[in-house]
This record gives sequence, structure tokens and C-alpha cells, in this order.
Amino acid sequence: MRLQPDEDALEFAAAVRDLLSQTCDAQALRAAWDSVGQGASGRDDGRVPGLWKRLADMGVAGLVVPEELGGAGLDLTGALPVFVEAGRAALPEPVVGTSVGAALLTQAGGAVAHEWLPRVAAGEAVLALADGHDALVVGGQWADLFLLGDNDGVRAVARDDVDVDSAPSIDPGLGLARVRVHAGAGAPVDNADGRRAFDWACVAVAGELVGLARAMLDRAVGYAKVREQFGKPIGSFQAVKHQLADVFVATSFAAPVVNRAAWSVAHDLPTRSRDASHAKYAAGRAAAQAARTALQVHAGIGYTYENDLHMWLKRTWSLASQWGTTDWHKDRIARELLGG
Amino acid sequence: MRLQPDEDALEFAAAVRDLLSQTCDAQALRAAWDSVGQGASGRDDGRVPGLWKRLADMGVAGLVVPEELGGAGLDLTGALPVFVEAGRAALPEPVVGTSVGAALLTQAGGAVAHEWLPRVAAGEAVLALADGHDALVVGGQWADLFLLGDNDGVRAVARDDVDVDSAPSIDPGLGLARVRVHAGAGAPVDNADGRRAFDWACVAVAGELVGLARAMLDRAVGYAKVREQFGKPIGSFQAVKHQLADVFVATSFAAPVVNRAAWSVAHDLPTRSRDASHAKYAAGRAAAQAARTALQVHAGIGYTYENDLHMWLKRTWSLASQWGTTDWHKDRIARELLGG
Amino acid sequence: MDLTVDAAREQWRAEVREWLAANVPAEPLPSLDTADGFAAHRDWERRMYDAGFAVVTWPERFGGRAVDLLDWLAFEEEYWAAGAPVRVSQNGIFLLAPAMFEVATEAQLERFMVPMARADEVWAQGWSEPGAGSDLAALRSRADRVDGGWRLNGQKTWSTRGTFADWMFGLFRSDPRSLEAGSSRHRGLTYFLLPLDADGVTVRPIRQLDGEPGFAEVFFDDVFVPDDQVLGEVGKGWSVAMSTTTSERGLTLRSPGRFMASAERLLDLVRRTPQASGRAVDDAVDAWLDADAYRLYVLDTALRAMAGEQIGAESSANKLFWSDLDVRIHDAALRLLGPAGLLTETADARWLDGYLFSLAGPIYAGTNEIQRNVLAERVLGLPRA
Amino acid sequence: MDLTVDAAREQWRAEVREWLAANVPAEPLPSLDTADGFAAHRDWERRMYDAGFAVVTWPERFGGRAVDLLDWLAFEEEYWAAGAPVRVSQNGIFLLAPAMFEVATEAQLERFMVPMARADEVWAQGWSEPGAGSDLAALRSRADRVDGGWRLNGQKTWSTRGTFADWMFGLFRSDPRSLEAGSSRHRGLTYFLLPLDADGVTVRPIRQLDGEPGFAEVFFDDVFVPDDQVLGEVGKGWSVAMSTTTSERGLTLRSPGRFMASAERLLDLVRRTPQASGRAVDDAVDAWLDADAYRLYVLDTALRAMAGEQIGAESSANKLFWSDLDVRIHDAALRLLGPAGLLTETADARWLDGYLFSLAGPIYAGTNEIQRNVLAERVLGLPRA
Repeated sequence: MRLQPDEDALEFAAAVRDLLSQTCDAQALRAAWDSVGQGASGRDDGRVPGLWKRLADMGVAGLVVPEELGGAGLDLTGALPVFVEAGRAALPEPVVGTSVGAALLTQAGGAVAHEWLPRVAAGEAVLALADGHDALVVGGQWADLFLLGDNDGVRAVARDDVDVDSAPSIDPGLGLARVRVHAGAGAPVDNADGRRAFDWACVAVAGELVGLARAMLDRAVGYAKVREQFGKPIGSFQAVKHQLADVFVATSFAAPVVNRAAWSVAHDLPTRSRDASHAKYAAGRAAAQAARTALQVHAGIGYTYENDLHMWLKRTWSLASQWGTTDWHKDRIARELLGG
Repeated sequence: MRLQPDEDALEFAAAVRDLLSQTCDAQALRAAWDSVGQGASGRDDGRVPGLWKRLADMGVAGLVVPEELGGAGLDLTGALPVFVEAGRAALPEPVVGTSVGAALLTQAGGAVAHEWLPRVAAGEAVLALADGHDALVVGGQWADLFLLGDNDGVRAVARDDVDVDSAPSIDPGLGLARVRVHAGAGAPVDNADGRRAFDWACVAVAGELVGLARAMLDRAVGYAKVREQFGKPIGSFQAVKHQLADVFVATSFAAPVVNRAAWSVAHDLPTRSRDASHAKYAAGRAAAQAARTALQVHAGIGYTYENDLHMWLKRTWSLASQWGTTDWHKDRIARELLGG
Repeated sequence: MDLTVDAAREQWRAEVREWLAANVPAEPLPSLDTADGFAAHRDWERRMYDAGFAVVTWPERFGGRAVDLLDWLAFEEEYWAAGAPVRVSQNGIFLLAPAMFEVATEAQLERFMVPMARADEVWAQGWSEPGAGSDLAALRSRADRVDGGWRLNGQKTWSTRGTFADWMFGLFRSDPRSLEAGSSRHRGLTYFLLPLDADGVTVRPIRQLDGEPGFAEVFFDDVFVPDDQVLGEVGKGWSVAMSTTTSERGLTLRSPGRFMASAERLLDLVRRTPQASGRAVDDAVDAWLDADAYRLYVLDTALRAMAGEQIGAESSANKLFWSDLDVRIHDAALRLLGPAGLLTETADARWLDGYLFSLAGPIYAGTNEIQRNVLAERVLGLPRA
Repeated sequence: MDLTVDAAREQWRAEVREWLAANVPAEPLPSLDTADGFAAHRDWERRMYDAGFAVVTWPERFGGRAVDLLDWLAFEEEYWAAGAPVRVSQNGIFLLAPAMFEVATEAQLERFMVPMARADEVWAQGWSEPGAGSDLAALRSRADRVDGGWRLNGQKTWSTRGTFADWMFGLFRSDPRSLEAGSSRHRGLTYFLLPLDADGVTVRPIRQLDGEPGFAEVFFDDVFVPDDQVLGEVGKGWSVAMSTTTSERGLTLRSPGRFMASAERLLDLVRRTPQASGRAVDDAVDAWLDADAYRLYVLDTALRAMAGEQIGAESSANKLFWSDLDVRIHDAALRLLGPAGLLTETADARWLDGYLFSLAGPIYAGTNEIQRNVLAERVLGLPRA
């Protein structure tokens, strides 16, 4: 009985972290952001060239694709540490969207799954979830197949059958797009549980937010150790110490909530949705606090575009807002706890 | 055009403050609290013996009673500084209940007013407002006349026509009682505006809360200057400094809101109720923050009954809860601002 | 990550639940901080002991059941959910006992553990002194070597349970030179166990916020303590005490079950308060979620401890979280209750009692300011001022 | 306490409102932090000047209307309620001008005030240096005496408007010995006015969070400044600057009208967001109330200042309050907008812009940590560390 991820999962995530520290450092991330609007098609705007292929080679693209279809065959508890690393790097790649799409298709099985999952695992196809026929979609700019959930179930809609307009946002590395699905387009994905997929995505994003919070805390602590004012490092001032300690506490207490939610979703427990919302809420709150504090500790330099911090801030604000805002998730929990 | 009270009002309040610093210091207050349950009738439980008479001689009992009926004839803007002083001293006397009752009767005029107001000004009769036929009443233990507001207007009910049961609470100096009015008892007070009286009371209590907040801030600052840990005064630690600075800010920004509300109520402006609620909300919030901080700065010693601080804490918690809680007042404002 | 629950643990939980359902007093006991209440709580501890539930993590030879941390957490959840009394023996069984099991002699274990578990001997703590609250290393009460033992002089304060307890554990300065400039003040302290009825001991109750004597000042005037009442090595009291305060801040001081039970009661209060302010309801839901988060965090810590990891300064995070949480739970409740929540003789008055108690949380066992310093310096590695 | 409004003030307010209604651009101007936007804002200032509304508190001979603080507050309320552009000349008219009116020579006033008011000369500030942010007294950029003036060397940073501005005001160390141990570092600083196109000046734009060059680094390489561009006495620059920063933190930097207008827009946003979370709505109401409280506090301060009271370190309270308020207003708005609030090319994107701008509030003009120190030490009298 453990709340921590398995050793194997942690080892895999460590390997991902290594790769990202080499291929997606702040400089690469900055270049990816600056690429927006520079390419011809815009299809890969904001991404790190060649990185998805390398991630696919490691097994990240097919993280949750069954082994018999070429994937790593992990469930959400095993995949979670990878999402934490994606957050830590503010990774501008469709790792969550593709994974949750793959999880949905794996759960449903059938023709669509068998057609697409091998391509997903090979890094040749990217997926995205769409919440309605006219929606803002994270990774929508990049996706080859859209899994559209509505009251009638889930439909798989190829990119040719949707209109995709990039939606310029504060976070150019999110592939955010407004996606309009043509009437009657796509094929139904029988047996697909769209609600569970939504919860799955919430937990994955919560994992990213935990990684983001840790990364911002590390940055702020590192800066507080070297930046001097009044003749000493600002990290020796109690006001700075206490703000950072509070971020450490918030982040430390969010992580087990996210881990638990991964378990609940993976095992489809009765508390699945509540646990998933709790994860998104706790991680979103902690990451927002980490962002505020990191900026305040960096002060002027943190407010510049030249400093790298801002990319983590913007990713945090974006993810805290996407997949149900922090407020929305708490309201969902409150309705369940209290009725009404 | 001023938001500060007039010079005259401030001078009068300063005289009240002087009197209270001599007659209602912490020792007298402690003795008053300890008197509860010791007397025969319980009528004056929790009060400072003889103090009401001295306050009446100064003009506090008849603060808002018209001059022709023996009072000082102040409106709420003039009376407010006295309530601030009452708060600062955590005064266990019916100064707000009597004043708001007098304000109500003065506004209504008529037989009840002419019968009772001279006695009020002389310190011979104490008033209390009751919100319903079976209500917890601040100062109910001490009152000679109850002004009962309900949907049918306001009735004046003498003590003989009500059942008064002391309601032991965290604040023995509040005269809190459960008051049950006998069916059909009392006489109607024609033309009385019970709603305005309620707003009036809220502002007066907000004034008390400002005084309480300032008193607790002063105590905490004073203690932080002398208490040493790690070889220096705890007030030299940034964590302590910043908590106290935040209390100063909260208190400083509450005071003008309360002053403005006094003006709005005194002149029965259209924004009267909203301004009164804003006053109660802002002052209640600031005082609650002052209480938490004062306790944390005092640490262990503040948690003792022997230290005087607890009497201010308990008065703060009581007044923040009475006359509409802080939450209730904000909700009332929200309904007005947003409808619904 | 395997969160499945096995049958043996479920059976243990059921056994605990069943016994509590049959034995927890229907009416709350009188306050622990009154003589009557103290006696009633002592009786309750004996009943627990006789049923084998007083010290479930201890070895069986001292009346324990030798259960692991997970079963202990389950026990605590059931205990508080059942509305069982607060533990009068808490100082002994949760704060002293871990240090005893680490460094006590066999003779000391034989002498002290069972009376502690049965609450025949209730323990008070003797840490703080008037000049040493947050700055514990500044302790001045001294122990002077005499034939066969030590003579204690000085004063302790904030001694929880001090008014009615039988024994005290505490630190005294056995090497006065350790206070001199240039010395490490942590050195030269020795950990003593002593009866509060010894000659030369004077106990002065301190009334706390609610007016009850929850703690005491204790004065020592040439109090003789024999050598066999020294716990651990002479001069090494600080490290013995740290093992205690680590457990105090860590797992054993505030088990999640307590906060989960309060948070559930808080939701009940929301449900029966239809006119509640949305803000208060929202704060109640926040508090419930954070109680759940606290449960998960402690569970995670327990699992890591069972896997052999050392739990260190992160326990300060624990203390910051639960002490803040406890205040928020009770603050939300009082706001839901409105003016009635401040009455002292009603069925809901336990919320008020709980609120007052919660306000001590950010102060005792190391103020939250100190805990933040600890986290910043020892975990995050920020420089000392 | 007389809060009645007299007819003359009402007439002034009506005049302002009427002019704004007729003249405020229907479409928002492009961002101040772009070359086009800067020019457009400069044009707007000239239009204001021509109508007599650019510098309403100034003497008439410099284009002002000599109105008092209350009329200024009314002007500001109307200005922001009308959705008028941000003030490109703000550094000059609100930060430099108060110091000028206090210590400038008549010749300097003649030379600088009207071009400042017309935005013919837009001013940038030169306070911070890479090693001196919160610790302003640690400034190292130096001024060396030469024939007829001074030579400046060093570097400034966080120079707001520095990218497109014409002139800069700032502090330079004219007495290098004042940095030596034992000296007061505040001494030996002199306040200079200099054109940013002078020989030896290099301006490097700094992109801020939103990617636009809202401020700049400015490098000085043997820049000659004649004596008549020294403001106040040589070596007394610190006290001249303090008169500026007092007004910066005090009344003139952030007038209440700005926050009232934002808060009103926030309530509008609530009204058109029926699915809003109760928490976000509650936070919006809180923010509105605090904007109202800020208005009353500043009004009170203005009334006291007009009555002759000296406004001192309490202005730190002001800065703490508005900077926190501004973040909360925009945070609530973004939460109400949800994911759409993070889009950059929508009608609601001004909330996002405003949020990013608000985050700088707790940092510039003295971080909020420094402001809390100031309050604690200078107002509450707590000891320095």
C-alpha cells in the first residue's frame, strides 16, 4: 500500500526529466514560444522541433497505450510522474491531450482505438479532447484526431472535419485553438466514457501543476540565495523565508491529493470525480501561490520577459484555468458533499 | 467637508477615554467579569459598579437624547468617537443599546420618548433593542425598556412584560440575555423606524470594533517591544513586524468606512444600509485580524486568563458576531449590488 | 502505488469501531481541565487499557498491540469519529513514550510504561520557561550534581496537564557553562523524569482562555531527583527531547482522525444551516478538503516511514498545516452558528471550546513562525539571518 | 464631519465629465509600450493640455487649473470612469513635478514644466540599479564634478517609460566617500535631470511580462550634465527623491478613481456571468468594497492634508492597500472569465493586461515587504532588526 508512485514509474519519469533538461531547457522553451507565427502552416507553433519524436522513442507518446498496440501500457498512477515532469519543464508538447485521448480509446477499445493507438504510440498522431462542438481546445492547434465529448457520447473527428483557428493566449506553448466541428462529422467511439476521461485529464493536469509549483519554488529559492539587498541574501530575510515556506507547505500537501486521485481514476472508484476535482483544486491553488510568491521574490527581474520565470507563471495560470477552473472544481465538490 | 469627527466630538470622546482609563482599566474590567453570578438579582452582572452613573453625569447615557430632554443631543457622527472609546476599553456597559434606543425614540418622538428619554439621560433607565419576540439581546440582562422591532413596527416593552434569562457567553461583560416578550405586551412606538435603528446600531458597534482593533494592536505592539527571544525583542523579527503592519493597514482602512457610514445613517442617505453594512463588515474583519495577530504575538501568555488580552479578544468575537455577522453584512451588500 | 485495503486491516478497524461503539460514553465527559473531569478521563484511559486500546502501537508486554502506523491511523480515525474523549495521557503516551522506547533503560521501561499506559501516572511536560518559549535552547532551570542524583532549581511554565498530573518530564541545565558566550546552548541539558509531589515542587495552575487551568507553572526549590530518573545520557537531553518534539510535530501529536471528525461535523452543521452565508459554506468545504489532504499527507508520511525513510524537518510542514486547518474548521463553524456560537452552555458550545483550543495550535509545540524558519533553513536551505 | 457636496465642486465635476464624454477616444489607444501607442498617448496628453485638463492641480501659468485635492480626486474619478487612456506623462506630472515645485529654481520651472505638461517632453525615472532595488540607498552610479557641470557614469534599470521617453530624472552618487563603511549611504547623492539623447546615454529596452518594453536599462558613459540640470542642492538628492516617493506612495500615484472604475467593471462582469462561482463573486464584492474603502481613505487623507497635517509614513499603508486591491480585482475578473480570460486578442483581454500590470504593484515603488518594515518601524515604533 503506497501513495507514492511505483519505483518503475519514478525511474521512467526520471529518464523523462533527464531528456527534458537537455532538450527542453529554458532556452529551448523560449525558442519554441518565439516560433509562434513564424512557420508556414502554424501546425507546430510553439513546440520544440523534433522533441515529440524523441519523447515517442522513450515511450512518452504511447505512455498509456496498451503494450500490444506499441505503448508503455501504464495506467494513470504510472503515468502521473511523467505529467509532473512535463509541468516542471513547462513542456510545450501535447503530452496530456494525447495521453488522455489514448486512455479514452484504450478504455473504449474497438475500431477507432485499433486504428489510432499504434500511430499515437509511434509519435505519428497527436490527440486532443474537445468539450463541445465549438470549444477552446488545449493542443487543438497540434491535434490529428479530436475526441469530442457531448451528451450523446464521444465521437472521433479527424482534423479534416474540423475548423481550427489558433487562439492566441498568454501561453504560446499550449497549442490552444478554437475548434469547430463540422455538423455530423466523425465516427462514434462506442463504449467510451467521456466523463472518466475528463477526470483523467484533470488529474494529469494537476500533476503538471505540482511540477510547475515545484519548479517555481526551486527557482525562487535559488534566486533568494544569491540576490543580495541590504548587504545580505534576500533569502535571509524572514518575510522571504516565510513566503517560501508557505509555498513548500502548500505544494507538499497537494501532491498526495493528486496521487490519490490518480489511483481513484485508474480504479474508477465511486469517489473518482470528487478526488479528481480535489486534485485539480489543490494543485491549482498551490501552483497559483507558488507563482505569486516566485514573482514577488524575484521582484523586478521576475517581471521581465528576459528572465525565464514568466514562462512558468503563464503555464501555471493557463493550466489552473483550463479543464475546469480551480473555483469550478471546488464547486463541483461542494455540490457532491452538500447536495444541490 | 471632513471624514474625521468634529473637534467637539473628539474632545468629548477624549474626556470619556480619560474617565474610562481611570474607572474601567483592565483590573476593573476583570472584577466586573468576575461579578457574574455573585450578585443577588443578576441585574447588574458583569458591569462596573457606579460607572454608569459617572458616565451619565458626563453625558454618555444621554449622548443622543435631545438637549431639551436632558441629553447631549449628538447625532451618530458626533456619538461615534464615544463608541470607539467604549470599544477600546472593552466597556461592559449598555452604551450602544441605550444610545440606539434613545436615537430610535428621538426619531419617533411621542409619548414613549417623552416618558423615557429624560430618565435615560439621567442614567436611571437603560434601553435595549430586541430583534423579535424571542431573541438574544445584548444588554438584555441590564435593560429597563426593550424596543422590540418586528414586521408590525416597533413596540416599547417594559422589563415587567418580558422574561429575561441570562445567556452565559464567552463575554460576561455584554449583559447578553435571552428575552421573551409576553404576548401583546408593550405599547407601539408610532413613527419609529426600526430598520434605521438597526443600521444605527451596526455603525455604533463598528465603532466599538475599531476601538477594539486599535487597543489590541497597541497591546501587541507594546508586548513585541519588550518580550525578548533569541536575545532580542520579538518586535525586531520581520514576521512579527509584518503581521502587525497588516493589522495597522486593516484598521486604518476600516475607520473612514465607519465614519462615512455614521454620516449616511445620520442623514438617512439612500446608501444608508449599504454603508452601515460596509462599516460593520470592514470593522469586524479588521478587529478579527487584530485579535488573531495580538494573540499570536503574545503567544503563550496571551492564551492565559491571567493576561488581560483575552477580555478584548472575547469582546471582539462577540461584537463581530452580534448585530449581523461579518458574513451576513457582506451578503446584504452583495444582494444590493448585484440584485437577487 | 497500491491503495487497496487488505482484510487484516479492515478487521482491525472493525474491531476498534465495535468496541468504541459499545464503550464511548454517551454524554461528553466533564472538561479535562477540572478535577472531576481529569478523574473521569483517567477512568476512561483505564477502561481503554483494560480492553487493549490505550496504547495500540506499543509492545504487548506494556499493554500494547504492536500495530503498525497504518493501523494506528485507522484506530485514530475510528476513535475521533466515535466522538471519544480527548486523551488525558497524551503527553506521556505520544510525547514521552517515543523517547523512552529510544533511550530508556530496561528498568525505566519496567517502572514507567504500564502506569503511563493505564493513566495511573499521568505525565505533564516541562519544556518552556518564562524566558525560553520559542527559544527553547535558552533554558535556565538547573540541575546540580549531588550524591546519588541531582538537585533541581528553577521554573517551568506552560506545562500542559501540569495542574493535575502526577509526573513531569523536562529539560534542565546540568552544565551551567553551556550558557556562556561561545558555547552551544543546546549542550549541557539533561532530560529528567520526576514526580510532581516531590519535596520542593510547587505547582501553580494557569488559567487559559476559557478560564480553566489547562496548564501550570511549576517551581523547583532544591528538588532531589535520583540518577535512575535521568532519561538518556547526562548532557544529551536536547537530542532526547528533539526525538520527542520531532514526533510531537510529526505523526503522533495530531492524528488526522481528529480533524476528519471535526470536518465531518462541520459539514453536518452546514447542512442544518440553510441560511448560511455562501462564504462560510465555502470556507467549510475548503476546510473539509484540507482535512482530507492532511489525512493523505500523514498516510503518505507513515508509508514512507514504514519503508525506512527518515522523517525530518518536514514535520514542521505538518504542524503548520494542521494548526492552521484546525483554526479554519472552528472559525467556519462559529461563523455558521452566528451569535449563538458564542454561548457557553449549549449543545453547540463544543465548537467554541474547540475554537479556543485551536487558537493555541499556532503557538504551542514551537510557534508557527519558528516552524517556517525551520522549513526555510533546514529544508529549503535558505541562509540564517 | 460634513460630507455635503457644494455646488462649485459639483460644477467642476460636471465640466470634467462633459469634456471627457466628448473627447475620450471611442477605441482604446494602442499599448503605451509600443512606438505607435506611445505617440498616440502623447497626442492625447496634448489634447488634454489644450483643454486645460492635463495638470489640473498645477498653477495656471504652467497650464494648470490650480484645483485642490478634492477636485483632483473628482477629476480622477471621472477620468477613469470615462475609460480614458493611461497617462504617458505620469512619471513627470505625478512623480517629478511635486519635487520640482518644492525645490526647482524659477528658471528650471520655466524650462521644464510646460513641455512636461504638454508631453512634448515625456519623463522616465532613474531610481533602481542592478544592485539597488529595494535597497535604494546602495546606488552606485556616479557623478563626477567637471567644469560647468557633472559627468555621469553607471547604469540604471527598471526605468519606467525609459524606452520611448525624452528625459530622465534620477539619483547619482556625487560623493563616492559616502559609500565607505561608517558613512550614511543616503548622503552624497544628487538629483539630476538629463535628456536621454545626450552623448554617452544608451537605452536598452526591457520587455516586461507581456513582452512589451514597458521599461528600460539606461547606461551612462561619461555623460555631461550642466549645473542647471541639478535639482535641489548637490548632495541632497536623497531628500529631494523622498519628497517624490512620498507622493508616489501617497496620494498621486494611484488615485482611487482608477480602482473604483475597475471595481465597477468587475461588478458588470459578475452580472454578465450568471454561471460564476460563488467564491469568485464573493471575492469580487470584497474587491469592490475595498475599492470604496480606498476611496474613503484617500479622501480622508486629502482632507487632513488640506487641513495642514503632514502625511508621513502612513503612505506605506496606502501603497500596501492599493497594490493588494489591484491584484484582487483582476484576479477575480480572470477567475470569472475562466479560460477565455487568458486569450490575448479579445475584448476582455484588458483584464489580462490589467492583471499582469497589477502584479508589478507589490514590487515597484518599494516592495510591499519594505513598506511593511517602514510601517512597523516608523509608525508602530518597533525596533530595527
